[in-house]
Amino acid sequence: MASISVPVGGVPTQAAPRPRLRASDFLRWSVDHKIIGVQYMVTSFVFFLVGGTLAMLIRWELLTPNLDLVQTGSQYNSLFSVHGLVMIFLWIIPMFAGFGNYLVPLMLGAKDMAFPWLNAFAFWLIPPAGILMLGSMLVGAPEAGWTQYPPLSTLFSGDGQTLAALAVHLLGISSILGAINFIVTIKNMRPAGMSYWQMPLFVWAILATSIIVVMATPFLAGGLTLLILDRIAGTTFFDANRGGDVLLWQNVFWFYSHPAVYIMVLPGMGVLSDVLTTHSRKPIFGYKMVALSSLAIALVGFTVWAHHMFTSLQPALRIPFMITSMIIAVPTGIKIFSWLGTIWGGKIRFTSAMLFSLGFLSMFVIGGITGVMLAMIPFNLHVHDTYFVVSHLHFVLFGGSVFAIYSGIYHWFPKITGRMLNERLGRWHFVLTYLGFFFTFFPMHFIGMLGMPRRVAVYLPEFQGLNTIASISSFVLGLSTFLLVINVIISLRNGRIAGANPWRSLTLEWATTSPPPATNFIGDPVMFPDPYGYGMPEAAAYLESIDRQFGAPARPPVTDKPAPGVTVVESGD
Amino acid sequence: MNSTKVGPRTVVTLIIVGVLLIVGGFLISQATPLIFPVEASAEARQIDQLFRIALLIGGAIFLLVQGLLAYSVWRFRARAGDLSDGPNIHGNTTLEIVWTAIPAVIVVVLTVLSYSVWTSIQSVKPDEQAVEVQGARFNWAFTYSTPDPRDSSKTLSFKSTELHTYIGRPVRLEMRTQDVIHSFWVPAMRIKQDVIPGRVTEYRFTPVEAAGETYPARYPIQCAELCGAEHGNMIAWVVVHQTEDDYTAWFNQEVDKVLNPPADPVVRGEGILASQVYPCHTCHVLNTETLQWAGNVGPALNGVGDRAAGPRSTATGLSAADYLYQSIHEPNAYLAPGFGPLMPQLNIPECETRSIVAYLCTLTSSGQPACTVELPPECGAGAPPEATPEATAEGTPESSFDPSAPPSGEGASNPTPEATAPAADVTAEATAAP
Amino acid sequence: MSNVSVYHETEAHAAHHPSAAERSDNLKFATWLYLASEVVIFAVLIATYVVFRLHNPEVVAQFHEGIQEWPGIWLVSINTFLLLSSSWAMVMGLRQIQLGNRQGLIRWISLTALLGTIFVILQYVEYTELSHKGITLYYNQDSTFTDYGMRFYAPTAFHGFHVIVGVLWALYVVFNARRGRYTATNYAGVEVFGLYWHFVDVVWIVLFTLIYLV
Amino acid sequence: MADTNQTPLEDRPGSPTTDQPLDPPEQTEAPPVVEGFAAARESLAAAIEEAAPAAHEDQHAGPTHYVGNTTVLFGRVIPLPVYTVVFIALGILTLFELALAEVFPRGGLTIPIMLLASLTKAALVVWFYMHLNSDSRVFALTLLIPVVMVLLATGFLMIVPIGY
Repeated sequence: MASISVPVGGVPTQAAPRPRLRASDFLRWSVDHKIIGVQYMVTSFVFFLVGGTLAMLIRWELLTPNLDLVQTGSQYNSLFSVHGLVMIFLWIIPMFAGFGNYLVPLMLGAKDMAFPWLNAFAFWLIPPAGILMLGSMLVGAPEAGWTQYPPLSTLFSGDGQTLAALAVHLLGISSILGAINFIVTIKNMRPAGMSYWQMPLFVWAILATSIIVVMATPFLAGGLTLLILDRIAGTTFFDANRGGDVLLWQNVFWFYSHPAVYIMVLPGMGVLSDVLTTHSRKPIFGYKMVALSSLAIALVGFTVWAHHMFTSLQPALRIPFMITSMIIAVPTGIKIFSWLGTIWGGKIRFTSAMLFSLGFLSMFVIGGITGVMLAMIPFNLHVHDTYFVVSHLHFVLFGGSVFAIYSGIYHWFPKITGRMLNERLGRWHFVLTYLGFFFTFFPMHFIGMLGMPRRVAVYLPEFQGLNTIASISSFVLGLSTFLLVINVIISLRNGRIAGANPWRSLTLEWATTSPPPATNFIGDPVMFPDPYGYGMPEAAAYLESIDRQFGAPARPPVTDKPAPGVTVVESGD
Repeated sequence: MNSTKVGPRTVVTLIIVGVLLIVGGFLISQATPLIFPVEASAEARQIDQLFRIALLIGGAIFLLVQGLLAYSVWRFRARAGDLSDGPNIHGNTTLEIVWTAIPAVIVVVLTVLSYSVWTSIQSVKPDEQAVEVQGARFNWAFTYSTPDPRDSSKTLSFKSTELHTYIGRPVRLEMRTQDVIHSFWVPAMRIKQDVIPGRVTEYRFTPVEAAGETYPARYPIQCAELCGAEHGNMIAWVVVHQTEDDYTAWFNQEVDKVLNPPADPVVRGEGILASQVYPCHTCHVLNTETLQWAGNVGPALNGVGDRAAGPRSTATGLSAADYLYQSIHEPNAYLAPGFGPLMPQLNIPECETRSIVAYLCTLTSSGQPACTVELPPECGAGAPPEATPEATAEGTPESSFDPSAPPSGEGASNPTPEATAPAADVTAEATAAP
Repeated sequence: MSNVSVYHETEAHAAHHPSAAERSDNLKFATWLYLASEVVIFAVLIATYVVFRLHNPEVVAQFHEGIQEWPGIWLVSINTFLLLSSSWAMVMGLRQIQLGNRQGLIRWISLTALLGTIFVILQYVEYTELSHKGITLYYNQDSTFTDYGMRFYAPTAFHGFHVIVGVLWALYVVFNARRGRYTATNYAGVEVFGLYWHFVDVVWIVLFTLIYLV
Repeated sequence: MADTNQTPLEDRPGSPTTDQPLDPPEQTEAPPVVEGFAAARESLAAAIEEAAPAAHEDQHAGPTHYVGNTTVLFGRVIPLPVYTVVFIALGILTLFELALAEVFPRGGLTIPIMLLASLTKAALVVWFYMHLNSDSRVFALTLLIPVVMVLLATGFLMIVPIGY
């Protein structure tokens, strides 16, 4: 396996000075988008570990059909409620906001976001919201799930529900502010000469995501306002016995939360588009279709919300949502086949970033197929709110988003820190994550179809076998995360010097030192006209000039790859 | 894209791959018996068939994508030392149109199939057996109605914690909830419907004979919508009898119980609680010999007689019996210290409430009843059944019930009917359902 | 390596100073995006009202009859005119600064803030009046308007909150104007406040018709 | 199919690569790569020139059209103090609505007319006071998309019967 084919030459690797940042720079208010980006990423990763711990507790409880780890069903309910809320609102969404913050201005050759102060403000809403969210478990179980369906959430759940709702409210405001910033930056801060069709696909994905955030998140804000009023001000918007309507919440909530699924997965698809092209040394296949399918998904995503309500919506109203939900499979399919077209015929380097992207492709397809199945009303009637759905959403959000995040971390870590992550550890991380993930969640399809509802702490004994497999695999999955943590800690100090452009990528964020200086670029950045122009003669020259100006990567250790200069040219047929 | 022209070799390759994919998808789709519970309803057969088609297509797509991925990874891996780039290919319009069109066609096919199955399973069937379902935290109760054997202008109904039916009889459930959203799901029937506060929802299925099943067959009913702490324990059972006669036998037995309740209100009340048709046991602890409940949302009920006669009576100014009665009928009028207003209005009929109060009065440490309750005459001997304002909307499904069947007055000195109308005021509007 | 040598000096003076025009365009676009999300929040609150109006026309009719007897409708009409006038004052102020007249700007925006303040005060008076009639935010079992109040107060009070924010923002604009921060070519701050204020006005135009008239 | 699609890369002689090892420093003057880079820079410069005027065209430049008592409508300068005229129109429409609601008896069309009047008022404010008539069309789009969306969503909520 040719791991990283980074070129080495006689160019001094430390040619350009790299800014020195101390840890304390990341602990205080800063308006530099790069620092904010790292703040986002580290904060959300901490919450990922918290959410992951909760997940481990959930799986531990489910090892046996009875209550054993937790004392009461309420405790179990608050475990998975907070697990869901943390993973969605404090991990995936802010993590991608972090990637966006770090990368969008760099990819556009801008010096910063359009509104640096607003950017910092949006970030600093997250830590208090996170504290509120975790605190909610202490003051009284928020036991209504992340969907917070009333009347369970309004009349029965503990006081923690109010705190959790407030936390989500804050996080919603944070992501709206962030999204406004992204849209303005992308529209107005592109360098002269970069048209929309020359933006990297990650930027396209962030644009589509931000449009969804601006239009959809306020639905949640409005709904949560009513929910909080119901809990603390004596209103009865969602109390059917006193003039309210419980389906109002479901409609408003899913009007946000279905698009929110795309908020969580579109940036991942953007990461994938960039990683796959770079590491298979081939242009993205069908650039415009990939970019436009993001927008199509964003648009159609607004019309499918009620497929989460196939068992509660009035029967006659279910059909249109089946149709739109089916339609949305088409742009998703375009993306998957375009990615396959991209790697087909390329020169695939099996770097850790690439492995996770390939893992995304292979796992996301399963989530996509079960997604289409779930859109079929008759089948949905059987598996709605069962472990089948749990499995589906984890294939999309873990097999999709989290694999993309891992891939992005391996891909952009050199840019952010100036050092490479350890590839050997990275490969172990991938193998354990891939297997642990698959064997945790794939059996859940069967558990669900056989008759186990989701969100239960006790279940019929016949499901124990499959649940045990899932739980044990989930512990492997949980432990695999620490390989990344260890890798990051080791590599920060001892990682190989990355140089400006270790992956020899053509997008603009690599055309500067690693990490970039405070103003991102030295003088005006020089853009390569085609961000995915791999295989063009000019590209080689462009990449070489980057290495010359900003520093080439250090020579990899001999054990990690074949000796340089030994060229095994493939003979073809 | 390895050949310059679409020659015969390419066509043959494509055909072989296509056939392999379809065969693979078919093999995958044959695994369904392993991953589904028994097919116990006509709807289950249709849905499983639809799922097998979806799994065939999905399996083929799965094999296609994973196959392409595996092949690319193996075939296009960069060989050691090969530092060159891939070809500068930006796309291929034909190919892009193809992979947009094929998924589009597939989803159209699946939509049409789903639509036809959907219209079929939710259509109104002839001669449906109507049963009312009451969901409450955390149990299910089923109410059967039938003409009163002594006065056919009136309706007699009884509650059960099991849903009884028999093979071939279409069932229509009218579902209501007393508190939060529940979801009625019988995995063996493949159908699920939420039970929503403020609404009446419907659930239809037709039990069919399943191979290798022994009858009467029991299938679990799960609550599939998170409803609180005991959500996972909210399980009831569908009992499918093999023949109508078996079913009628069960039904008559239940009617008998209604016609001949125990004369002693204490015994009667204990029986009502033990049957668990009301969800008392999910929230209140009652550790006596016969009733092993475990719940801790509400106050414990052992020793409740002492407390009713003592501190509660002082606090509310009511007699012990009146206090207990109020606690059941207006649960939030006085809250026992340390508990919130969580108890729903259970709409327990008068006679049953009084019987329960009578039983609760006996739960004292000394064993001496803290209070006694006299059942009013209409619950007692020889009185005509309570008038029920409206008959069941769907008429009487139980044509087999013989109104002249003599009540077997076993152990009951006062064989008096106790006609209940638990939801008489809502039965009429249930017909408004589409 | 010549580029490397310029590295430090570039960094030293390269703090990004976008031109006034760029800043104005960024600010305006961001404000429009923010307003787009406000549209959605208000829509949720208004939708709860509209759906209620559709299913319980008799309660709303009763409310309409009620406010004809109480000073209600005239109070609200005065309020509506106040808000319309304040919007007019706002654009007149913007025109003044476009013409380079800073004193004019201060006068008009102060008028805007004043009108907004009176609006809030009158709305408070109206709320007091209505709560005496049994229209309360909480579910009121003792009134015929059991669950009408919450649907009435949620959108109107949320709007009132926006007016209060707008008044504070207007005062901030006046403060900035006195410090000479706006000129005939640099008035993005005023314009952006204007967008917000007019939006609040538009919401009231819709609310007034939907709640008090229809 | 384009030609480039057909040829497997490894079969193409002299296929350009981006992964070729950098030459050692003493050979950096190797002409082909530098020429390639120069070509890239040139095309970039051309692109910049092409796009530059358009990029800053719709920027804000000085006072808008509403100076003094004239306004520009459809490209013509008209002696019309548009802000004040709009204000008067808003007042008249409000009075009209009030009259419909409170003075005249309610008829079949009263409600649609009032809604229409309020929509007109909103449009007047948005169009003239919020300068959508002269500002970027993107702003109009930014407003229009969520408005259409929430109208559809509200419409959906309105057709769902209560207590089906």
